[in-house]
Formats: sequence, C-alpha cells, structure tokens
Amino acid sequence: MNNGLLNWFKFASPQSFYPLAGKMIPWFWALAAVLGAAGLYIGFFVAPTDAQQGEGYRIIFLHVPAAWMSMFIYLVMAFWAAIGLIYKTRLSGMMASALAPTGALLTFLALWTGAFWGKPMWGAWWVWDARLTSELILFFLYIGFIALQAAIDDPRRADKAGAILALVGAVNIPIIYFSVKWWNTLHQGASVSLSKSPSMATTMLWGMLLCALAFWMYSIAVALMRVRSIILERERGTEWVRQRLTSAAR
Amino acid sequence: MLALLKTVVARDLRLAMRRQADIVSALFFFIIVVSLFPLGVGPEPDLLRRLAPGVFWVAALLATMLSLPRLFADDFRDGTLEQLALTPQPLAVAVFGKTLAHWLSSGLPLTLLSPLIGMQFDLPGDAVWTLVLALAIGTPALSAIGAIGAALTLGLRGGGVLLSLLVLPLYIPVLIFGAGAVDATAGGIAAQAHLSVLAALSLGGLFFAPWATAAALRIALE
Amino acid sequence: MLALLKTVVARDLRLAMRRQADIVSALFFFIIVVSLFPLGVGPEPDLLRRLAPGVFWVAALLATMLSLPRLFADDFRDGTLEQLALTPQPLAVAVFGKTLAHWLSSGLPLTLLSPLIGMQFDLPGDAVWTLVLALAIGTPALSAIGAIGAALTLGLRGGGVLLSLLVLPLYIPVLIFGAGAVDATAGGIAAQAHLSVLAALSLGGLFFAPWATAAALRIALE
Amino acid sequence: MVWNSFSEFLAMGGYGLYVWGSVAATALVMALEPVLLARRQRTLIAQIRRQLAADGRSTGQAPRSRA
Amino acid sequence: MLEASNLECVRGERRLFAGVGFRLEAGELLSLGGANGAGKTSLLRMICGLTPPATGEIRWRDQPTNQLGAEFRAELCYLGHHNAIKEELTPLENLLTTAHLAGESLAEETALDALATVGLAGREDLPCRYLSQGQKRRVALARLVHERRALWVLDEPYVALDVAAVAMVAGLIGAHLQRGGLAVLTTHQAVALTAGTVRELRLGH
Amino acid sequence: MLEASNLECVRGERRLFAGVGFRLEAGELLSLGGANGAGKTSLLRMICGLTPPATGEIRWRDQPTNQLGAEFRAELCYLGHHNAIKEELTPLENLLTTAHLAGESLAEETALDALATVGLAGREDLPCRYLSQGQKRRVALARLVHERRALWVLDEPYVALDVAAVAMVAGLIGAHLQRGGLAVLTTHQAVALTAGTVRELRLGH
Ligand code: HEM
Ligand SMILES: Nc1ncnc2c1ncn2[C@@H]1O[C@H](COP(=O)(O)OP(=O)(O)OP(=O)(O)O)[C@@H](O)[C@H]1O
Ligand SMILES: Nc1ncnc2c1ncn2[C@@H]1O[C@H](COP(=O)(O)OP(=O)(O)OP(=O)(O)O)[C@@H](O)[C@H]1O
Ligand SMILES: [Mg+2]
Ligand SMILES: [Mg+2]
Repeated sequence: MNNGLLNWFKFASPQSFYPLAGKMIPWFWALAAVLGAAGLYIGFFVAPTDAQQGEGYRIIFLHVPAAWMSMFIYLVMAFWAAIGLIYKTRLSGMMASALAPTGALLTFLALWTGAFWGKPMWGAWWVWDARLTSELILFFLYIGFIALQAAIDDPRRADKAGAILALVGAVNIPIIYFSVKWWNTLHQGASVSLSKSPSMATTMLWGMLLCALAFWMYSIAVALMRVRSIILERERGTEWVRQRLTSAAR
Repeated sequence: MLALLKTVVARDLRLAMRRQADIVSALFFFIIVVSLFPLGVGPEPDLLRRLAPGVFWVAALLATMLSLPRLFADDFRDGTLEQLALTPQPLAVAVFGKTLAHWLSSGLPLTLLSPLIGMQFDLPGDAVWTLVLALAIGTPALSAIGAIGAALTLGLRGGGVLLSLLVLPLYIPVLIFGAGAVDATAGGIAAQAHLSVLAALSLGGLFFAPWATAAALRIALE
Repeated sequence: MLALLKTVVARDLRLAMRRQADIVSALFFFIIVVSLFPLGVGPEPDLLRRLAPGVFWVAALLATMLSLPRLFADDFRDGTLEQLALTPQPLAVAVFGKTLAHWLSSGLPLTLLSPLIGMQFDLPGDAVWTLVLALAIGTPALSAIGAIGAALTLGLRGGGVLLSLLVLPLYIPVLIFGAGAVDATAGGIAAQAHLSVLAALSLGGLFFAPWATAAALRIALE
Repeated sequence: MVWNSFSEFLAMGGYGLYVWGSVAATALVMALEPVLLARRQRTLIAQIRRQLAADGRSTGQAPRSRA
Repeated sequence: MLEASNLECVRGERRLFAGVGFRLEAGELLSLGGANGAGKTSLLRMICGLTPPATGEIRWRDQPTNQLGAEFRAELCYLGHHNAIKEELTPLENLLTTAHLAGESLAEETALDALATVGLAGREDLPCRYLSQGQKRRVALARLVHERRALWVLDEPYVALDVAAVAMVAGLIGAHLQRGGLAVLTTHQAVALTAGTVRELRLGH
Repeated sequence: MLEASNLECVRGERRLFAGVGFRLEAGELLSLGGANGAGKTSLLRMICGLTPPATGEIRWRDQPTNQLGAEFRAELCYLGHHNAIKEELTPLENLLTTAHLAGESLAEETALDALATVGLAGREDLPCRYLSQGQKRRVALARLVHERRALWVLDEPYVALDVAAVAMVAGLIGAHLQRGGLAVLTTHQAVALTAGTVRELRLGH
C-alpha cells in the first residue's frame, strides 16, 4: 500500500506529470472528436423531431452536456483542492486552477444555450427558475475562484486560498441548490416550466450521452493543456525545465 | 481560551465604539438602502409590501458586507494579526471572537432596528415579528461566512469588491430563507421551517467558518 | 495642467488594471446585487419588470459607492496625497483626473454591461436603450459626488460606512431621474426630460465637485 | 435521416436562430479555448528559452524576474 | 536552547539565503546583520513560525518548533516592523489589550509604570493616532518592560527612536539577557548592550 | 532664502513649541533635532504649507510662502515619514509617476539609473509590496538622485536604511547643497555630510 502511495506521488510531481500529460492530450482530443461527431450526427440527423418542441429541442445535445460538465468540473476542482491542502502536493493546486476556466466556460455555455432555448420555448431569455438561478450562482462561484487566484501573485498562496474557497463553495453548492429550489416552489409556481417528455426517445438519449462523453473528453484535454502551461510557468526556474527546453524536444 | 475570546470581543467592540460612527453608520446604511427602494420603484403601498422582505434582507446582506473588509484588514496592516497568530491558543478562537464582535456591531443593531422599518413598509404585525426573529437568527451566519471571504481577500488590493464577489453567492441561502420566512408569515403560513433552516445555517457557519477563516489568515500571513 | 491630468488618469487606470480583479469585480458586484433581488422578492416576471429600473439604479449606486473608500485612502495612507497637494498645479485638477479614472473603471463598464441584465429582467428593447443611455449620462455624477464624500471621510476610521451615509442622500436625485427615465420609456413616454436633468447633474457635478473635494482633502491633510 | 433538404436543415423548423446560435457559441468557445492555450504554451516556451539564453550569457548575475 | 540548521529562504524566484544555521543559549543575543533586503525580516518570521522555511529546521529546547506549536509560542515575544497598535486606542488601552491577547494578565498600574518607563508619561490617554512616529514605536516597545517570556524576537526595535529611547531599549534587552532570556534582533544601528553575550550573524554576500 | 520667525505649534491642548525661528541660505542645511514628539514633523509640515502655524510666518525669497502658493511648491521637494509609493506598482513605475505627478518629465533611462544608484538594480520590475522595509524607503529616496528643486524637506530620510545606503543618501544631500540647494531634515542618527554648511536647531526643552 505504501508502495502504491509512493508511485502515486511520483506522478503527482509536476516534473513527471508534464511529459505524461503531453502524451495523453492527443488521445483525449481524438476521443472527444470521435464521440462528438457521433453524438452530433445522432442528435442532428438521426433523432426524430420532438412532438412538443419541434426542432428547437436539438439544443439539448449541447445544453445538457455543458450543464452536467459545469457542475461535475466544480466537484473535481474541489477534490483536487482538498488533496492539495491535505497532502501538500504541488500538482493538485495546479490541476484546480487549470480546471476553473474550463468550468467557467462550460457554465457560460450552459447559460447561453439555455437562454437560446428558453427564448423560443418560454418566450423569455431568462426566467428565475431554480435550476437556472443555481447555475448562475455556480458561474459566480467560478468567477470568484478565478478572480481570487488572479489577485494573488504568489502561486503557492494562490493555490491554498483557492483551495479553501473551492471547498467552502463545494459545501455550499448543495445548500444553495436546495434553497433555490425551495424558494421557487414556495412562491406561486413558475409561470413556465420545462416540458420534459417523460420517456425520451432512446436515440435522443444516446445522442445526449455521446455528446456528454465528448464534452468530458474535451474538458480533460483542455485542462491538461492548461496544466502544462501552468507547470512550465511555475517551474521555469528549475533544472528539469532548463534541460527540457535547452534540449531540442519540447 | 475563554479569556482570549473575551479579550478579542471586548477589544473589537471597544474599537467599534471608539470609531463611533461605525455602528450608527451600519444602521444608517441599512435604513438608506431600504429607503432608496421606494424612490426607485415608486410609492404604491401594495407593491412595497410585497417587496419588503426581499429588500430588507438584501439591505441586511449589503450592510453586513460593507463592514467586512475592515474585519481583519486593520489588524493585518498594523501587525496585530501576526501577534494573534503567535498566541498559544488556536487562531480559530480569536477568529470566533472577532466574528462575534462583528455580529454584535452590525447584525444585532440592525435586527433591533428592523421593526421600525417594517412599519414604514406597512408590514402586518406578525410579519414584523418574524422579520426580527429571522434577522436575529440569520445574521450570525452572514458574519461567519463573511469572515472567510474577508480572510481570503486580506492584503489583496481591490479586496473590497473581490470580497463581495466571493461572499454574496454564499449568502444566497440565508437571503432566500430569511426573505421566505417573512413572506410566509405575511402570506399566512407558519415560518417555522424557514427559521429552523436559518438557525442551522447560523450554527453551522459559526462552528465551521472560524477554522476555514483561520486557515485563510495563516496563508495571508505567510 | 493637462499633463498632470493625463498622468493622474493614466496612473489610476494602471493601478486599477494592476489590481486586475478590480474592474471585473465591480461589474460582477453589479450583476450579483441585481440578481439578489429576484431571489429576495420572488420570480414573477411582471413584478420583476416593474422593479427593474429601480433595482438597476440602486445597484449602480452601490457598486460605485463600494469603490469610493479606496479613491483617496491609499494615496492618503502612503503619503502620495501630500505629494499631490504640494504640486504647483491646483489640487482640483488632480482630483478631476482621479474622478475621471474612477468613472472609467466603475461607471463605464457597468453601463456597457447593462443591456445583458436588462434582458434578464425581460425589459422591452427601447427601455433597455434608455437604461444604457441613462447610465452613461448619470454615472459620472455618481463618481464626482462620491469623490466629495470620499475626501470628507478620509482618515476617519469607520469611513466606509460613514461615507455611504454622506453620499447616498446626495445620490438620490440621480437615482430618481435615472430610474424615472427607464420607467418613462417602459410606460411609453419620452425620457428626454429625465435624461436632460441627468446630464445637467453630471456636468454640474464634474465641474463643481473637484473644487469641493480638493478643499476637503486639504482639511484632511492638516 | 430526418431532413429533406439542406435549407430545411438550416431552418431547423423555424428555430434556426436559436439552434445555430447555440451551436455557434459552443463551437466558438471550444475552438478558441484550445487555440489560445496552445498559443500561451508556445509564447511561454519562447519566453523561457530567451531567459535561459540570457542567463547562459551572463552567469552569476541575478536575472530580472517577472518579465 | 534555540537552534536553527540549514535554513533556506526563497521569495518569488529569488533565493535570499541558504545554509543558514545558528545556536543560541540562555543569556545570549543573536544580532542579525545584512544589507536591506538580505532577508533579515524573513528569517525572523521563520523563527516565529509565521513563514515555513523552504528547507531546514528550527529547534527550541531540542524540539522542532513546528511540532511544539502553542508551547513554543507561549515562550515567544515577537515585535515586527509594524507596531501592532491601534491608532484609535490610547497607549494604555493598547498595552493592556496586547498583554491580554498574548494571554497574560497585566494590572493597570504595571501598564502605567511601563508607559512611564518608555517616556510616555502624560500621553497615556491620548489616542495613538496623535502620537509622533517615535512615540508610536515606544508604545509597542512598552510591552517589553514587564515581558518575562524566554525568547524575544525584535525586528529593528530602534527605528524612529531618539537617542535616549534607544539607550532605554538597549537597557531592557540587557536586563532580559541577564535574567537568562534569549533575544534575536536586527538593526542597522550599532548599539551597545549593557549585559549579555552578543553573537553576530550576517546574511548576504 | 528660507526664513521662519516666531513659529508656534499647538496640537490639541498642547503647545509643542513657540518662538521658533531660523534663516537658511543657499548651500545650507538645517538639521532639526529634538526628542520623540518634540514637534519636528509638525515643523516640517508647516514649512511645506501642509499645516498652518498657530502664529508666525515662513518666508521664501523674502515672500510669505502662503502667498506664494504654487510658485513656492514648484521649488519644494518633500519627503515624509511615509514613502508615498504604491505597493502594487514596481519601483520603476513608482518613480516615473512620482516625477510626472510633481510636474517633471523623467526619461525611463534616467529613472533606471536613479534606481541603480540607490541599489535597486534587479528589482526595477518587482511590485513594491515584495520589497523589504529598507528597499521601500530607497524607492522613495530614488527621487532625490535627479531632483533639482531648490528646497528639500526630508523627514528622517535614513530610517530603515543600511549603512551603505545612509552614506549614499548623505552623499546625495551633500551634492545638493554643493549645487546651491537648501535642505531641512530631521534625524536621530548622527550622519556626517560630505559638503555644505550645517545649522542645528533643537526643539524642546
Ligand atoms: C439559461 C437557461 C438555462 C440554464 C442555466 C439551464 C441549466 C440546466 C442545468 C444546470 C441542467 C442540468 C441539471 C440536472 O441535470 O439536474 C439542465 C438540464 C436540462 N435542461 Fe436546462 N437550463 C436552461 C434552460 C433550459 C431550457 C429553456 C430548456 C428547455 C425548454 C432546458 C431543458 C433542459 C433539459 C431537458 C435538461 C436535462 C434534464 C435532465 O436530464 O435532468 N433548459 N439545464
Ligand atoms: N516575489 C518576490 N520575488 C523576488 N524577490 C522577492 C519577492 N518577495 C520578496 N523578495 C525579496 O525578498 C527580500 C525580503 O527581504 P526582507 O524583508 O527579509 O529583508 P530585510 O533583510 O528585513 O531588509 P530590511 O533591512 O530592508 O528590512 C527582498 O530583497 C525582496 O526584494
Ligand atoms: N491632539 C493632541 N493632543 C495633545 N498632543 C498632541 C495632539 N496631537 C499631537 N500631539 C502631540 O504632538 C506631537 C507631534 O509631534 P511630531 O510628530 O511633530 O514629533 P516629532 O518631533 O516628529 O517626533 P518623532 O521623532 O517621534 O517623529 C507629539 O508629541 C504628540 O503627542
Ligand atoms: Mg526587514
Ligand atoms: Mg516625526
């Protein structure tokens, strides 16, 4: 067990993770492309027209994956933050900061595609529905995390402060989600509500799942790219970076 | 440990008193924000009555938040925070003391004042009482959660605005249940459930937040 | 004189940029405060549409005000203000420069963002444009008047809250005419008159406020 | 295949603006993010190479930090 | 009693010092020298446990300070560049709260006596904001008059003081050493102590 | 050139000094002495026109300074207890803006040269917040390297500086006097100047 832990820490060192990430990135890109192509093909060419929403519902193939990933990434971010605080591994903090912008962008996409869906379906770009509102708050949490780290220029300090914020946020997200939900239902029912068909056509479901997987792979690929930049930035003074960059390879 | 707690609370309260304006102004800020609304929205009593709970709580949030940047900043700048970090007791105890003092000088006066403003908005009597109760139970959570934000943004210039960016999203549950309690009473429903959640939030906040805050402070001191 | 003006504006803007988060956070503060209201008041679109103008202007007021305490405080604490007071040019010129920089980093971004939030509240198109126009014309007055308050409370501890106490009442005309303009358009009336008053307030403020501010600063320095 | 013609595909049953607006935003973000990241990595590497070269030339002198 | 070995300090991408070590016994003073920016303040903060060292260890009574924690802090008195006084409190109030926060009880007469010792008689009840630069420093230093903790860590205690006050503080430190206390201090002024052994450590090249 | 007569300073209910007067000609330095709290800083601020004196008058080139106003300020360079630097700007940016705010144009090379003179080479682009106490003071003092205004008013310029830096600043002041400049300064350290006539004035009893 001890041995396994040691192995783990070996990869947790930026020095050995940097080339590993470099090797993994193309694979994740390939997976994202294949899964995305398949999902969009099913979504846009195979899946039938929805009885209530017409063709407008096809936004679902972008919206739902973006929404799922936006929430999932926050959890992963908080996980890395906790690891960083507990085991003091340098890489963890870097992973957390690498994930945040991607998470924020996906949250933005969920909001954007949601708004573009809402306008034709509900007649408004935005309503104060529980789910929408909590997604908006999630966006604020991401922005807060990014802004906090941007405001601190000692990276180690930025990591620790960010980690505390991410953890506090992670504890709060469920509280926020349920409070918002309760808030909405206690008032008079929202004047509009999601018209979910009880049993989604299986093709639809498949398209959505494939797209979600594609978004997942995309997120990993992008996060790995970003973490490589972060590693280089922070370790620019070290011997291994010097060797790596003075030898021909990159 | 208790002695330290007492000293911290006493010192912070004395400082708040000495800066005379402090307590009074937090109050007045609350009053002014609440009074601005009728000016911006128009004077219909029905509309205002519906707005009242939300506006009150938003104003309470903002008033609490406005005094947060100073919670640790002065102590940080003049070196007192280093001294606190070097006392034998855990830093979280001192933080708890400061949180308490912050509540005593911001949340409490605001709570005591609220019946007056409730009357201004023509709220029914039992709704006013729920308002007072909700504020009394909920505002400690605001101080406790706010302390985390204050500690995280310590020493960062432009901290005041960044602080609100971090803290306001975390305040949302308090806002919702706080306003919900008053709304419920005004609508003739019991506010019990809302108040219980508020109490849970406050207790949880007062218990866990000081540790997070202390950790953040140690980082700021490095 | 113009050179001094340029230096002051450039320096303050550079400081704002350096504190990176600053401008972005002022914006997000605005967004968040605006979003708090539906959470406090409830999600009915009709109610929210009526509230929107008032809420926007109150949020703009608060966002501007929140960045005011720092307008002179940093310069005061580290001695830069003494240096400014000792330049051969009138202090009012430097003050004007700082006011301008403050508006560029608070009022302007907020104005540019407002259409988006207008849509969140489901405002009709022409009301959104009036909102943008009103904010563009009115926010300079907020910066100019705010500067006086910031100078008067300089060096007084507990200044942040005291500042809001002084400044908010002075902001009320801007609030009334700003919200009035949007309300008028939403109600189908021309907003011309409101906007003219706003313009007058801003021009007057930008012209007279720097002198008052400079005088207040000299007192603070004594 | 559910579409009879390309223009029908574009029209999306009257929801073209919304569907394609969403697709465009997603595509834009997902294309831009990796491109920007790749560029950041390239400039960073070039920067560090320059710095290393400069350090190699003038050894012993503390490098001016924070480019 | 206080021992440091192989300390390294890294700030940003700059290594300020490395391989620094010393050993200090009861009744000894470590005088830290070095140019501006050499890392004296950083070293003092390391000793106190405010900043963790990049490498190396600090031991107090043969135990690592980061393990001792509260036990070590209970024997430590730190005075930094900043005065840690509140401008709106009076010198008396400041002195009393500082003591209470440090977990000590201080009678009012003792505090008044300490203030008189540092030359603030007549200013006990004037808010510190009105005091001159040197008077503010004296308020911070008044704490040392009745301080009996074993280890004093003082960052440029003589700054802003006039000649008489410098002598007075040097006297306080001398008495502390004579009682068997330890002290670490930095200063750019050459000040002679009345008692105790002085060890020198110069940071930087 | 600079002349003060019968100055009185009252703070709160306390009269700090009264009947203070002096006369300073080109190439002369007035060294203000006195215990902590004697009123040195207060006197300097009076000379600059930041605080009006309770009684008495200050004249520059035989005209009252409060009438001269901007004209007097254009010949004055004041450096207070505080450094007047922004922690988030770099030394280079700080120096340039200070000069521009004072209405002077300063080329970037000149500024870099000044920073090198005060020993900040290699720190030009590090935000000042990271600098040590003495380095911050040096940033403020870098302004003096190319300062050609006639009257320098310096409040404890040597504070926090190491020995080398004190000598460097003393050299700058000496050169200024030799060019025919005037200076008023306070300090608690005895520092020998390289040139110029020194007049002493002690405040307090
Ligand atoms: C800005 C507006 C919107 C936002 C922020 C938003 C946000 C979200 C979020 C966070 C989820 C995932 C929640 C979960 O799985 O529990 C989600 C799922 C979903 N959304 Fe939206 N949404 C928006 C608008 C819309 C609109 C207008 C529609 C359709 C009329 C819609 C339909 C759906 C559907 C069908 C799901 C999948 C639900 C499931 O499978 O659980 N959304 N949205
Ligand atoms: N992020 C950073 N990057 C590079 N250098 C840094 C950074 N942070 C701090 N430094 C340097 O670390 C040093 C801190 O020194 P410290 O404050 O310990 O000096 P000191 O010996 O106490 O000096 P003084 O006598 O002036 O008080 C300074 O030289 C400063 O320039
Ligand atoms: N409101 C007040 N009431 C009484 N005394 C006051 C008041 N304000 C200031 N003082 C006194 O005025 C003096 C101000 O002195 P000043 O700052 O000019 O001293 P200084 O000579 O520069 O001293 P240092 O060497 O410490 O810098 C102090 O002695 C202070 O106690
Ligand atoms: Mg130091
Ligand atoms: Mg002085």
